[in-house]
Amino acid sequence: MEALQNKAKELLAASAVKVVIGYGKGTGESRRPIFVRAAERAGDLVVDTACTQNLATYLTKAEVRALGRIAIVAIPSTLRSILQLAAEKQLREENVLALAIVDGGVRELATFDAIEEAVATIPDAIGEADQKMIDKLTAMSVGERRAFWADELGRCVKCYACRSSCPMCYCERCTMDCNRPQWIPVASHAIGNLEYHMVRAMHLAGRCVECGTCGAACPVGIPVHLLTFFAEQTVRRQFGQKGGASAKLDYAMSTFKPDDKETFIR
Amino acid sequence: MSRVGVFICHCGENIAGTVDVAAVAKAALDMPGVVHAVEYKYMCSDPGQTMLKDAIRDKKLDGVVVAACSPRMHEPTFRRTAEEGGINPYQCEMANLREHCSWVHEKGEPTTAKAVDLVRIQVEKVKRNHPLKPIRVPITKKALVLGGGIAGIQAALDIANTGSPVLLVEKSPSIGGHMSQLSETFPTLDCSQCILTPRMVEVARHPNITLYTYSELEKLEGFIGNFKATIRKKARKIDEKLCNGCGVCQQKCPVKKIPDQFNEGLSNRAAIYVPFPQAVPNKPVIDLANCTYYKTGKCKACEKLCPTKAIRFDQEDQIEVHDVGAVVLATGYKTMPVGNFSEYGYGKYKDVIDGMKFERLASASGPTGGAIKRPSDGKTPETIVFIACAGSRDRLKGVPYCSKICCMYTAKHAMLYQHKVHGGKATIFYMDIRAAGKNYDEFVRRAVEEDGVKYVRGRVSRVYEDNGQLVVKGVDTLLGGEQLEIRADMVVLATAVQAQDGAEELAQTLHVSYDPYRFFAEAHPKLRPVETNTAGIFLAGACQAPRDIPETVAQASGAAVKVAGLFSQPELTREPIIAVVDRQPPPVFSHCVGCFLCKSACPYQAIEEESIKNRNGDVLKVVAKVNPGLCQGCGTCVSTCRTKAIDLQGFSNEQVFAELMSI
Amino acid sequence: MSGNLATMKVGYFPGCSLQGSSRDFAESLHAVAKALSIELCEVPEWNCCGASSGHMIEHLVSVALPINVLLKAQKAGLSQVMAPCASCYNRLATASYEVANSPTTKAQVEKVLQTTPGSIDKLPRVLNVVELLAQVAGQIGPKVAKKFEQTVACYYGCLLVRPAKITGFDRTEDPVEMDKLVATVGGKSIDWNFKTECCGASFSVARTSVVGRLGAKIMRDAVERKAEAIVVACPMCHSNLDLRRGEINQRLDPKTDIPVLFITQVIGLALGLPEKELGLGRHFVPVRFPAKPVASPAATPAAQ
Amino acid sequence: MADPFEPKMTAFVCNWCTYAGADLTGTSRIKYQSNVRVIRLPCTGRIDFMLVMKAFSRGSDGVIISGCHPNDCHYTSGNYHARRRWMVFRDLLDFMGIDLRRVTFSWVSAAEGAKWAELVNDATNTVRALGPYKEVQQLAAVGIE
Repeated sequence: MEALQNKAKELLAASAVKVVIGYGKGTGESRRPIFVRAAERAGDLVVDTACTQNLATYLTKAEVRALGRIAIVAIPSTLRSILQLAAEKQLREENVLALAIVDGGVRELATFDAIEEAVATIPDAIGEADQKMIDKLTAMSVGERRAFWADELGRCVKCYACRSSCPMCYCERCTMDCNRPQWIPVASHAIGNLEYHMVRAMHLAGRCVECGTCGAACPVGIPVHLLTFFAEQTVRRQFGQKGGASAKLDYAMSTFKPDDKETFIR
Repeated sequence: MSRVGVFICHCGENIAGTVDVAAVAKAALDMPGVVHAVEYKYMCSDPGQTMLKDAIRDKKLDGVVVAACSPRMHEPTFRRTAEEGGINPYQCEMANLREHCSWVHEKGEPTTAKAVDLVRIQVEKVKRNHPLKPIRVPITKKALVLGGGIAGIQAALDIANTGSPVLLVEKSPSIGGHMSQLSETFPTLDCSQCILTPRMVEVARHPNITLYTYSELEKLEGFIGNFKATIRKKARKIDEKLCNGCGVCQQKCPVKKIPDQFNEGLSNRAAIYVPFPQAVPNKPVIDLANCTYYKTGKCKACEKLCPTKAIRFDQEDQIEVHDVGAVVLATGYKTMPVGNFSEYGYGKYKDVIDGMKFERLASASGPTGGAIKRPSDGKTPETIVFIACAGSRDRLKGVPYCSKICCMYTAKHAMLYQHKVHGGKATIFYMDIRAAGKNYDEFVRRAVEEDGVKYVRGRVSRVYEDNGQLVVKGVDTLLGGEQLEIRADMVVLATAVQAQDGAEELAQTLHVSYDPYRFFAEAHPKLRPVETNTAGIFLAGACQAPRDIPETVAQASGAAVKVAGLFSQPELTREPIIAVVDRQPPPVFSHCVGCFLCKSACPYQAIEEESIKNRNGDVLKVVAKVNPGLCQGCGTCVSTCRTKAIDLQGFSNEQVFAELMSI
Repeated sequence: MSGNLATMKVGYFPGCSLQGSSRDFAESLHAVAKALSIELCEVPEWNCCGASSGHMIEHLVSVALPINVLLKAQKAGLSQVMAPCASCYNRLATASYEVANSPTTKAQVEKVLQTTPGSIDKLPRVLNVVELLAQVAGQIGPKVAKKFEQTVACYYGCLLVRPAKITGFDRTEDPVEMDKLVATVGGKSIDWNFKTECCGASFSVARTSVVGRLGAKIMRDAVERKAEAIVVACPMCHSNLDLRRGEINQRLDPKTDIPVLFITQVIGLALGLPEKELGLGRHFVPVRFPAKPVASPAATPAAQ
Repeated sequence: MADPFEPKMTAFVCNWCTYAGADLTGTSRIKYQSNVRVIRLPCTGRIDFMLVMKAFSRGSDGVIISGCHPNDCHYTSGNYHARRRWMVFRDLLDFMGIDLRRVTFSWVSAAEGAKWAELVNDATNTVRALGPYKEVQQLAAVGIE
């Protein structure tokens, strides 16, 4: 923790970066994102197991960009986000410095190559509980799954917290906001919610960095992240590609192999 | 509010016999936006079209739905009519009441109901159509021909003779291809080189043809009328201008023991060589792999002895980029490699050879001066066995298709053998004799009846050596499946015809499709045999499928005519069915966020990056932009775009969505 | 493949010949398996594979019989079943191929075998003996006690490799797997013409003259090319070339007395297993090899 | 509900292979069930996955999606991209509880008129047997647009 605070202080003092995006104390044990812009505030930075939100979301925000070079406290999923954003031309190498949290210590990753190396060592595994849930769902009958989601998504109020918290949902105009045609009804209602979450999952298939921040952000506790996790796993299973592995674009859904193996097309 | 007119065609009884057209017209009138709906016996007839034009004027229509046959049939017709009627042609849509309704369903209420739906779908679509202008693109009236075999030669000459310049690219040091290796040709037995070499010379002399031998196409960018071809001229290590082809260099070259590809390894050549005496151009090339100088740094004998001082050891490959408007693929074929025939001892026994080797043996310009001598000991074979379908029509170890030319050339080989070796015994093992073609069957009959070639219908299971003598073990299925063992001095395999090595890579470079056997795919098996699915790229000869010389030449001329036809137009017009990236007023500029996932999805590299700058020139935003010349309108980008910033003219999100919502 | 596994468990389908005419094959197989710590689990209550007469007479029977065997193996939890007899191997492989590729046949078989538990969809893989040995070739090399320094002709016959689409094993027209095994144990195999020729198979009993004619060609070529023994992996090939040597020799001049060994016997010898365990005594043509010039003992010290 | 249930089938097809194939079905006068409504697009690559979902929301009981065989795509690779999209979308539909028996994917070439008829009949029969897609239609019933 000191290591990080010192590093942040040093960077800001030398104005090597204009802002350090990191975690600070939130209410109770929770942690919230903070934007440290002055060396003397570096002490506010906190690192512990409660730091789970993927801060990469802020990298693409215009107001944050405007500040200049950014240092960001990075958990594994944040690193993957950075690579994916880079691959999608949303991030320039010179504008971002990752402060990766590795076993308590902090590692400065200034180049995408460095980040790629770091990411390569991260196993493709999601939280045990989530994996269990996905397995449970896949084991269900299709009817049971429908019921499960109907019940879950029935609670969705279309607040779009999942969308706003997702580092990959940086589009200025989302399909949801498109009204010519009105693909998805604006109001929150059963079929519209199903469609909305289907669109999210499809748009994140092959791009999801599996941070689960969307699920954590949901005010009514819908496990929406399971959808994107599942989509991402499907892509990995079928094409061996994954989101956030490289700063060079390797997007499963815009590439193909003539011998992609499928079993259902007659 | 749009004013749509609906015109329902009876197509005689074809539609009206099954669909209640009056009911459809009545229903159409109730559709929002429809102000006019009529039915008529033949909409495509003159009165029908006039009726449509008049209605557009009188009823002030801004959209038209013609409910008749398939749009793939008459869409152009009615769009033209609509234009003559005074509206934009792309404000006209067709509902397919015939192929998709009256012809495939029984007469009755459900069928009429479907017809109404089909009309409604198009009404909803046409209401959202926008006036579109066909795209005009210029044409570079210069052709690129790939491959200098008879196909490429013919195509190049025909195009050049129409007055357009041609670049003829051949990867080997001389043009001529397989045909230049052949001895005599069926069914006339005229000498292959005698008829080919004049053409080769004509190519070399033709003012409109630029010859690129020992060269390869490296890259092809662009689109019909506007390709950019990158050609690599490999270094011959010779100054072609100075070299007069005297041949001293190859006589004096110390390295002489290199298997001669042109003679299929039946003779040797030097490290600096002209592939064959009639080569065009008649200029040598240094084989770097075998040249002493390039191996040891010493020698340079050729340089010392060259009377015109044409040797250039320091010569580098040259890269040239040319604009061309059309491409003819004439890259030919190869025969199946030896590895596949261990049971025939190919590669194991010297005297088991393939058809090409036999051609060289039988050729007057070949290593034996046309005498049939077996490779092992130069002895004249008294008995010879030909095995047809070595690899062809063999699903297990070869290719499932028929190589087409083998029946004929095997008959020719046997015939030549009988002519050259009096009293020799030639036997041919065959599956079927496929001699369809002008004078072909007569030719085969001649082999049997006049030259006494023995045809045995059956397969050969094995060729083995029994103290120095080849034994061919097969079966005669016409003699009650009796097993035969023929002791032969020489065995010739009619090996299968296969796609050229690297055909797949080339197809990918050119974005043309190819079949599972890596032969290039024609646009339509019957009606567009010399075109590929990629506009502006045409096919000639055996790169498309096994072909004999007459067919190859005919196809080459066909391809040439296609090119000439293309070049005869002042410019190209293309359907404006293309993708567009939206543009918005500042500060948005475009809904595109510039992730460029569409770019990697586009099959045509049609998506470019556009930087939107302010007047000081600083970049405000980088967004996608579609090159209308390159875009072919598949719409893959549209369904890849998360922000729905790209849309496809003519099949826009709004149109398709409305169609869907109308049912 | 599983070359480096400590012990490997393989289903074992003896078939009739391994218990009768080719006991020596069985004995050598078990001895070698033991030495290579391969556990051969005999398929419980196995039945006839349907070879010889079976598949000539009734197609359904010829498929149902082997499938029944494979289902039993499946029930016993075996993922691979090795059938030493080439004929059994071929029947088992053919049957699996047919049920996998013809829904109608599959349906018929399921009907007749409804009493046998198990699912036809995931039957155990069928192996022949050469395939199995090739899998463990890695362990054979190190275990060689006494190089098998003979020049042999590897004779595959027809059933091991044909039809290729079914056996999918080795190179149909010019197989090499046995030659490789011989090489691993220090032997030399000749390049010859009759690797996959017909030996007369079941005519062994019915039409010995045919066997004599076909066998003679095979033996002649092998001998002319200096083979000191024939190596086989099929009981029929063995009986025809060994048991019927009399008929064969009637057509040979000079006559030949080179032995015919099962590949398992060759490997057994190399592993230094006692001849008795390898059943070498059961051959009609005694297993004798021309004496090799012994490397002079002087050579060894001189080397140091 | 006296009259028997007739499923509403929506088909999304590409212009160059399947639409042409369906034309051939017509020219060869091969009959098939009239439930299907075809929406023509240039290429399977253009078939937005949302259209499939929307078809169900709009009350389709079954959906057919068809284009050019691999290698035959008029646009060289649109169908390959489509295939990938389907491979993921189909799994996702299943994961979200959509009954895959109601979604039929196929390659029908311009020469396969008979196959198109067979495809439509099979899909229609399957869906007819399954009955109306109440589960989704109920969701949709809640005030759309």
